[in-house]
Amino acid sequence: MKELKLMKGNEALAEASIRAGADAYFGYPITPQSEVIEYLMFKQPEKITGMVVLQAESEVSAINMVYGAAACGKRVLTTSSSPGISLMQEAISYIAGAELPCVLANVVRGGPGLGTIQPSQSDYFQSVKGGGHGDYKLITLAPATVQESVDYVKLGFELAFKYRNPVMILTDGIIGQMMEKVELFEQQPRITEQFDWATKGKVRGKDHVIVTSLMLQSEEQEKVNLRLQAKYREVEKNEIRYVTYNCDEEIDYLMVAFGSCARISQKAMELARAKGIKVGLFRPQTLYPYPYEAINKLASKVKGILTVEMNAGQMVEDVKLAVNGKTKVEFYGRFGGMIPAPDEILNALETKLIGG
Amino acid sequence: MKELKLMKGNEALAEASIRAGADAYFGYPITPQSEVIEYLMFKQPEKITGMVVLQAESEVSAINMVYGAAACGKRVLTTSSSPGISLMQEAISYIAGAELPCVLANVVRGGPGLGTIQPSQSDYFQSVKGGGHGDYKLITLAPATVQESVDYVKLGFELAFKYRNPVMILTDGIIGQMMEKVELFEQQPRITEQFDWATKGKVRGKDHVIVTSLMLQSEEQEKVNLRLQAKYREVEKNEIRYVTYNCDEEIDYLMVAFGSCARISQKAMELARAKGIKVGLFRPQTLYPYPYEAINKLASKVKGILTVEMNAGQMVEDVKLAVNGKTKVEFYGRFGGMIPAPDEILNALETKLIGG
Amino acid sequence: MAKKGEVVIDIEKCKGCEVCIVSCPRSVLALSNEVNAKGYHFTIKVNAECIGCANCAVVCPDAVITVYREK
Amino acid sequence: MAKKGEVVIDIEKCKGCEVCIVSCPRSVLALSNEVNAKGYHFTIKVNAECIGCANCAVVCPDAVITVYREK
Amino acid sequence: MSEIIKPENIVYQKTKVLTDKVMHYCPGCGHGTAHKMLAEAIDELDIQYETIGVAPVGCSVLAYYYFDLDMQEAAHGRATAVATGIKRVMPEKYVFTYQGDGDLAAIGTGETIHCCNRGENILIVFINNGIYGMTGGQMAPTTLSGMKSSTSPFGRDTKTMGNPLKITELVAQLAGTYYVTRQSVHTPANARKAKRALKKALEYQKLNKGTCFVEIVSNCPSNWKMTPVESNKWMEENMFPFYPLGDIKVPQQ
Amino acid sequence: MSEIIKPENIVYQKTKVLTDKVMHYCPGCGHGTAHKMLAEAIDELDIQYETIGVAPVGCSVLAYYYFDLDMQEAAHGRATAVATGIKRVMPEKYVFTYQGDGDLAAIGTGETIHCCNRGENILIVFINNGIYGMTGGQMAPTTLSGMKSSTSPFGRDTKTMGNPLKITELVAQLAGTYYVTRQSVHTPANARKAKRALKKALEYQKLNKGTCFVEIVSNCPSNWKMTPVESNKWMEENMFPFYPLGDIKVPQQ
Amino acid sequence: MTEEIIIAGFGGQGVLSMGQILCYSGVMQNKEVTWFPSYGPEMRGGTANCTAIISDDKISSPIVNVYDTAIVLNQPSMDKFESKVKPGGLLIYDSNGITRHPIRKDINVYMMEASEEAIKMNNTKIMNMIVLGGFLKIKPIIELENILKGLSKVLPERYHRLIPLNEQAIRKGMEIIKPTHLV
Amino acid sequence: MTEEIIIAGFGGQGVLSMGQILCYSGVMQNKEVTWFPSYGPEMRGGTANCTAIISDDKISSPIVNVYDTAIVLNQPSMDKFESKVKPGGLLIYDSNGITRHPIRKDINVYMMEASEEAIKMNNTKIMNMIVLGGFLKIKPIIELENILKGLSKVLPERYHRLIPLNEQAIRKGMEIIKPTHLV
Ligand SMILES: Cc1ncc(C[n+]2csc(CCOP(=O)(O)OP(=O)(O)O)c2C)c(N)n1
Ligand SMILES: Cc1ncc(C[n+]2csc(CCOP(=O)(O)OP(=O)(O)O)c2C)c(N)n1
Ligand code: SF4
Ligand code: SF4
Ligand code: SF4
Ligand code: SF4
Ligand code: SF4
Ligand code: SF4
Ligand SMILES: [Mg+2]
Ligand SMILES: [Mg+2]
Repeated sequence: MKELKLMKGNEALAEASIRAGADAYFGYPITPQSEVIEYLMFKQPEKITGMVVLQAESEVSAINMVYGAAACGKRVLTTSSSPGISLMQEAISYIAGAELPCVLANVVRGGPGLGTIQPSQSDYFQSVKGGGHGDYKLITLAPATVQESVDYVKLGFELAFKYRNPVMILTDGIIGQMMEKVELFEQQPRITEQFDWATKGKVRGKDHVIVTSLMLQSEEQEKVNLRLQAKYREVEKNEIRYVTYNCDEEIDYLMVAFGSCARISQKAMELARAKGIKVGLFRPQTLYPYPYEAINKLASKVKGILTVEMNAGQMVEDVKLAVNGKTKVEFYGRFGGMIPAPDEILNALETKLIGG
Repeated sequence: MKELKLMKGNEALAEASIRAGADAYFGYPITPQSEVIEYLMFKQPEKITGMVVLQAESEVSAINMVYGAAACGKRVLTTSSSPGISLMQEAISYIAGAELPCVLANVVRGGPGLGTIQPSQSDYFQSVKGGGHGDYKLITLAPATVQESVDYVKLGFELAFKYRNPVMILTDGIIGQMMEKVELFEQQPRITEQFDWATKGKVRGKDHVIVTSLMLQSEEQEKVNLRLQAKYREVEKNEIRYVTYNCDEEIDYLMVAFGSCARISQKAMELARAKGIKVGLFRPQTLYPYPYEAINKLASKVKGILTVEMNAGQMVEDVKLAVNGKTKVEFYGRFGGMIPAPDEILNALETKLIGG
Repeated sequence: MAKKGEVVIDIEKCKGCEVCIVSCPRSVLALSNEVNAKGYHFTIKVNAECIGCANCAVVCPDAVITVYREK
Repeated sequence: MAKKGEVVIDIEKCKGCEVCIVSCPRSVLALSNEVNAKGYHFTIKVNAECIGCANCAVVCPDAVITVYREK
Repeated sequence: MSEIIKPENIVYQKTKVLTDKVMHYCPGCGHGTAHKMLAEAIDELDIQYETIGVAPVGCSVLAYYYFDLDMQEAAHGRATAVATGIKRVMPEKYVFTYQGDGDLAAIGTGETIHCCNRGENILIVFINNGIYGMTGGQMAPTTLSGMKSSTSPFGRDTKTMGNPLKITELVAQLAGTYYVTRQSVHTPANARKAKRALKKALEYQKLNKGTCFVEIVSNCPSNWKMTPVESNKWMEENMFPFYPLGDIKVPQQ
Repeated sequence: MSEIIKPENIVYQKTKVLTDKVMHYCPGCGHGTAHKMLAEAIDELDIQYETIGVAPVGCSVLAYYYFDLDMQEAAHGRATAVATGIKRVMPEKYVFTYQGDGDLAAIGTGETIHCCNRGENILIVFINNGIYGMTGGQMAPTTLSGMKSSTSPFGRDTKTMGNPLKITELVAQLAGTYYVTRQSVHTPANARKAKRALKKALEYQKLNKGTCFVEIVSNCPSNWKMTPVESNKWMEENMFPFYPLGDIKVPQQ
Repeated sequence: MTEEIIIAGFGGQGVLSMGQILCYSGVMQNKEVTWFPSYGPEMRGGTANCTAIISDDKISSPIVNVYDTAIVLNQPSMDKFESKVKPGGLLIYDSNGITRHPIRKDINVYMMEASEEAIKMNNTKIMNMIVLGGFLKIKPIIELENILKGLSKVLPERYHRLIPLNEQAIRKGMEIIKPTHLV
Repeated sequence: MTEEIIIAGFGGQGVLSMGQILCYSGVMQNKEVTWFPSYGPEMRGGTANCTAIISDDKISSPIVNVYDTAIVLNQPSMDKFESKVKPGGLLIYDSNGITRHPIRKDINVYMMEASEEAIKMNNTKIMNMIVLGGFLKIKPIIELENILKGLSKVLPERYHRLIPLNEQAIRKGMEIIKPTHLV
């Protein structure tokens, strides 16, 4: 049964994991996302769906627990925030290399280092280019509402199992801490399928299952890499998701922004349009795979693009790669936990693109 | 006194660290770079220059020892290979955030996961875009010879202290394991300077020194970020280094490659030129800061560019950003520890660029 | 008889935790009804029994008490 | 008297470590002069004293010895 | 004003090794007292200018504002590795870490054990308040069985959540530790004793004796959801029986 | 051919829980024997189809090729965390890790301690050969004082390089461990004893008793630079005095 | 209708829950709502605030830099937010502890003696409800009935017996609010 | 002059040091050199090889896919590298353990009974030096005098007494090498 609730982003994400039929959550507290594990510990899903919730002794341990449970063919997730996600990079690379499905969420805070606990988007590169070693990709979903935080948990598990690939929900302290109306999807059953690739105790008459990312021979390792690359091309073909605002009309300018920052940019767009500026907004919902083509198409019809981010300019590189010289691309950002105000963005639009 | 020697890349790097007047090395064994710590332990520099060498219990511990010693204003380094470097990402972000100088070397092997121990360049993104959280940059040097492995240790410390920023030497199993002639620079004295920013025991009459990357207030954290960004602009202005081969002549095609892969590409270039193909080679020595402008200029005069890498295509994004649509950019790569052969590259040049 | 003592409390820094109060062997201290600028009820002296033992000051987490004792 | 035993050694898998040899209570085993395809001198029986105690097989790291004993 | 109040009569005042910054700790939090005892020990040994401290990630993350000492902030759990780095390049300085139970005994377990096992010649000050204070009261490795926290809202269930960890007893087993003791700072007598322990540890460091480890069992009124005075009482009744005060490893003469 | 050689006379043969793959271990390496004892224990308990193993990063990284069991490769040091993940979602399976001393007692110290402290209901098999075998003979946490390795080429100097670590004695202190023992597999008698210990541990797992920890002191002929037979002798003379064989924690009845 | 509100004061004064009650009530009245708090250690003993937005339409940004209404319960918040009220907007503040009263002339300012009133009602905890009542008097964007429904969502079950007291406080606030400056 | 050589065999046969000696000697003779080994666990009990390049000019790639000379000391290496010799190039192999002899007709092939010869000389360790001698006979790119200097670099001081024996082995190799097929 669907339910309409007013919920905090972090708690909604936690609730969504129970409803998505997750088998286990392993995590370690860190602001601004500790509500996820607190909510789960309070809800005791073990008694409802049998979902296991465990506080690990560190993020390194948590993500390796995720690896172990995911390799059993279970729906597993962990959540953390920037420094904790950095600690997980080795294991994330292992998970990608061993082709295990799981959902991760990074409720990003300002960095680098211990930084601030305030919202930021400065882990974009880490998530979409590769924070860990080797050629791998995380399917990266960027929710802009509490509703999407919920929906992307479900979608995340679907994609994770469809491609046997880790999925990152790249969100931030704004989405994690804010309350909004949210429609909760119905309780999903937990997985009963016994996957061929999963360790579950050797099946009589079949080969024993080995989960590994090691290939002593380069020839073998290259094959693994080729298989991964082929999979990524599939993901790029099938899974690009984005929303446009006013982009079907005649527009002179385009803004590109993701997550919470896209909502602030939307407000800036409203202010700009009220002033007669013909501007649209493009919001990628998947950061990997990135909607290069869709942006490239829009680039042909505008005089310039403003990328707005809560960082020092990361996604702007992908926007430039998409645009490939077709129109000028400017950037406006605030960082270190600072949140740009709608009128600042409007101002940047006017000075960097229109005036500039 | 300068010395000419035939040395393994890893051992040469280790020797260079002693001669550069390093104060400490902290590390953990991992193939293909364990010779660094083995060489140092055998050489016992503690008895020569007083340099400390310590085997830590993990890469996480090693890099945090680097943090502590670097914050005392000392010349400190660590080395590792891909999975080990992934484990260091949190601390690297801390080091960048606290603006500490140090030299790191990643002798890259094939990933993702445990992967292979064979050479690879698949940690390019991690090093130049950001493996850790937050907006920071590692000055990234890519040696292509054993000689450069030696020289970049010295250069690395110079840049690290000039900008108070971590410097990454991004090398690989080829450079680490091969032997070549190398001219060793003279023994440098260890640092005696007492830096204002370093913890060394409070100085009477001065404020106590605090080394941190934490700013509770976003406003303060943004200031830190602005300072970092300003520093990075300086680095981008002053420190770009690259080598071109045959690029001053009329050329129809350009290859871009770094590190060991550039040497193989050079051989491919020789083969191509022997066949009458007018092709040049561009080898970035700094991967951050990246020579966008120099490549952009060359882009105007060629019919196409082939980027060659020992990965699935990472630096090619920077080449495209540099070219900004001016000419076509193709990619050829081998991965998972496979090394492209010169004639394969020649073939890619012919089919992807010339034929294509 | 014990020597006479005195305490001086930096009431603006006091957080009203009462740890000093329960540590005083002479019940010299108590919380005020008033609050300081940070909104805390602060510690005050309520009698002159102080012997300068410094117990209160030693346990004060915020180091806001200075203790005097006649020589 | 002890029962009679026999061992069968998979000489192609033997690595010639001699751990079995030193474990045999009857000195049944010794290294051959020949090498197998992997270049290892392998273990062979040098007498018929085997009592089928399985000591050699138990310690063989490569599990290359099968032991028989008459019932 | 009483005539007793004159400089020459001062018998106790804030040590100069603490700065004048107002500490951000909650009212009655033992962190403040522990800071003070450590600062006084450093003051009394007159080593303020020769000491380098390492702050953890935890409520005491800002300790570097309060100690008038050169200090470094370490990543969560890594203070002992950071201190190792410092001590190895500056062996003539006094080096200490100050760490909470989450920092030292959860995420930092490996670093703690190996630092002690190497016998790094430093002082480790370990504040055990049985909770993650800074992040809002989650379960720590040292949280008692049955004790409530925001991640054990119905009490720690040792069956699924693990057992309270006596890491101090563990490090006492290691060859590298020289002096290991468990103290508290919640009463004047205990605070004075804790200071003596801290001083002793620093003196041993001077003598190159190896790792000294001083646990301070402490309170967290905010997350235990008690007044400071209640929290100290609760600590005596509940924490001390499981974490008994006293020396655990003392130098053999 | 002797008439004794017929199927009904077989008293010992390779267990079916080992595959037919030729192990990559060096001649005489204890890893092979340890694998065999564990496989036989699993075979004798008839739980091959209910067991999930975790391989470490170390010489035994390819253990998953040799055990005919569903197995996972863990990142270096993280096998116990991986096993925790497995056991928590598949509590009805038997779960074990197989780890070297570098893996379990250096980089994995935190995971080891906390897994044992939670009393995860798994078996940890710990191969202590005092060296990093796989990477070419660097010093391990368990390397003996004065022992040579490629990173202690003049012998381990405990002053600067730390002390050999008895992690087994540490985990025995933790409330979560149920059965902790130290064995070897270098002689027939020891190997048989080790198998009994492994079997016991798996039986306790069936009974949900918590973590069982079986250390096997082993050799590394290649990196100790000895013949296998010499290495076993050296082990008896040098390793056993410091790492004495025997039970360290046994269930209280 | 879109109402963008900042509520700011000391931690413990109930500013976060005041915002939540407004939002829950908004949901009861079929409005779109967003609530965003300041969060984390900065709150320890310091100031707290939240932004509540209530609208008939989908809300784009949950964070704004100028507000229709600022509800201010201490001096630091006054210093920070007086300037952020839109011209013609509303500033409501509790007089307790305010040393520098608002000076802007282009906004409507209401002062309340809510803390005092709460003491009179023998429960300092309901100060925030009194202020909420004042706000609702000036901007009746949500009906009282829905506010009470909202309250029952925010309050844990075991405190539901306090709902009548809260209602009383809201009514008291409606009664006592008075303008000090109107545009 | 540029000579690109692959030397391959079992671990323990001294293929890596053979390449190193060549390179050290090259340095003595003022040549440019590179040496690149196969490395890591794959070597455990398995095969080993190294690429040595000796040139009058700067060397671009230390890794090539076809060779001027292949020196092959076991069957797996023969299987892998016979095809990688440049047409007209050189293949030298030790006969011991070779079950499938080379079949290419476009290259020069020399077989040596170096292992046997080493047994005769009572030191199986010098097999590689005998082969090296053979190579130097066919391609005298480095003078013997410089080879001996190179040897003294590769051998630890305490083994310098073995240099005469090595020289003997090299000379023996020069003596016994014989072609089995010439282009
Ligand atoms: C890598 C990482 N993980 C998690 C956190 C979040 N975090 C900050 S402090 C803390 C725990 C603090 O508890 P404790 O060490 O007991 O100190 P206390 O606050 O109780 O004094 C945590 C989990 C972080 N900052 N970094
Ligand atoms: C993160 C990381 N660090 C280091 C390594 C390199 N490495 C592989 S195995 C190993 C040590 C193995 O020693 P041990 O655990 O004792 O096992 P053994 O080989 O002796 O059986 C190391 C350091 C790695 N693979 N990953
Ligand atoms: S000094 Fe002693 S007697 Fe005086 S107030 Fe403090 S505790 Fe009481
Ligand atoms: S102990 Fe200090 S802070 Fe607490 S009430 Fe007493 S004087 Fe105030
Ligand atoms: S079975 Fe016993 S007696 Fe027979 S060979 Fe083996 S060890 Fe010797
Ligand atoms: S123990 Fe096994 S491998 Fe070793 S020599 Fe004996 S049969 Fe061969
Ligand atoms: S949260 Fe707890 S530990 Fe932290 S300052 Fe407050 S009382 Fe102290
Ligand atoms: S290196 Fe050592 S531990 Fe590894 S297989 Fe060889 S002998 Fe065994
Ligand atoms: Mg704590
Ligand atoms: Mg080992």
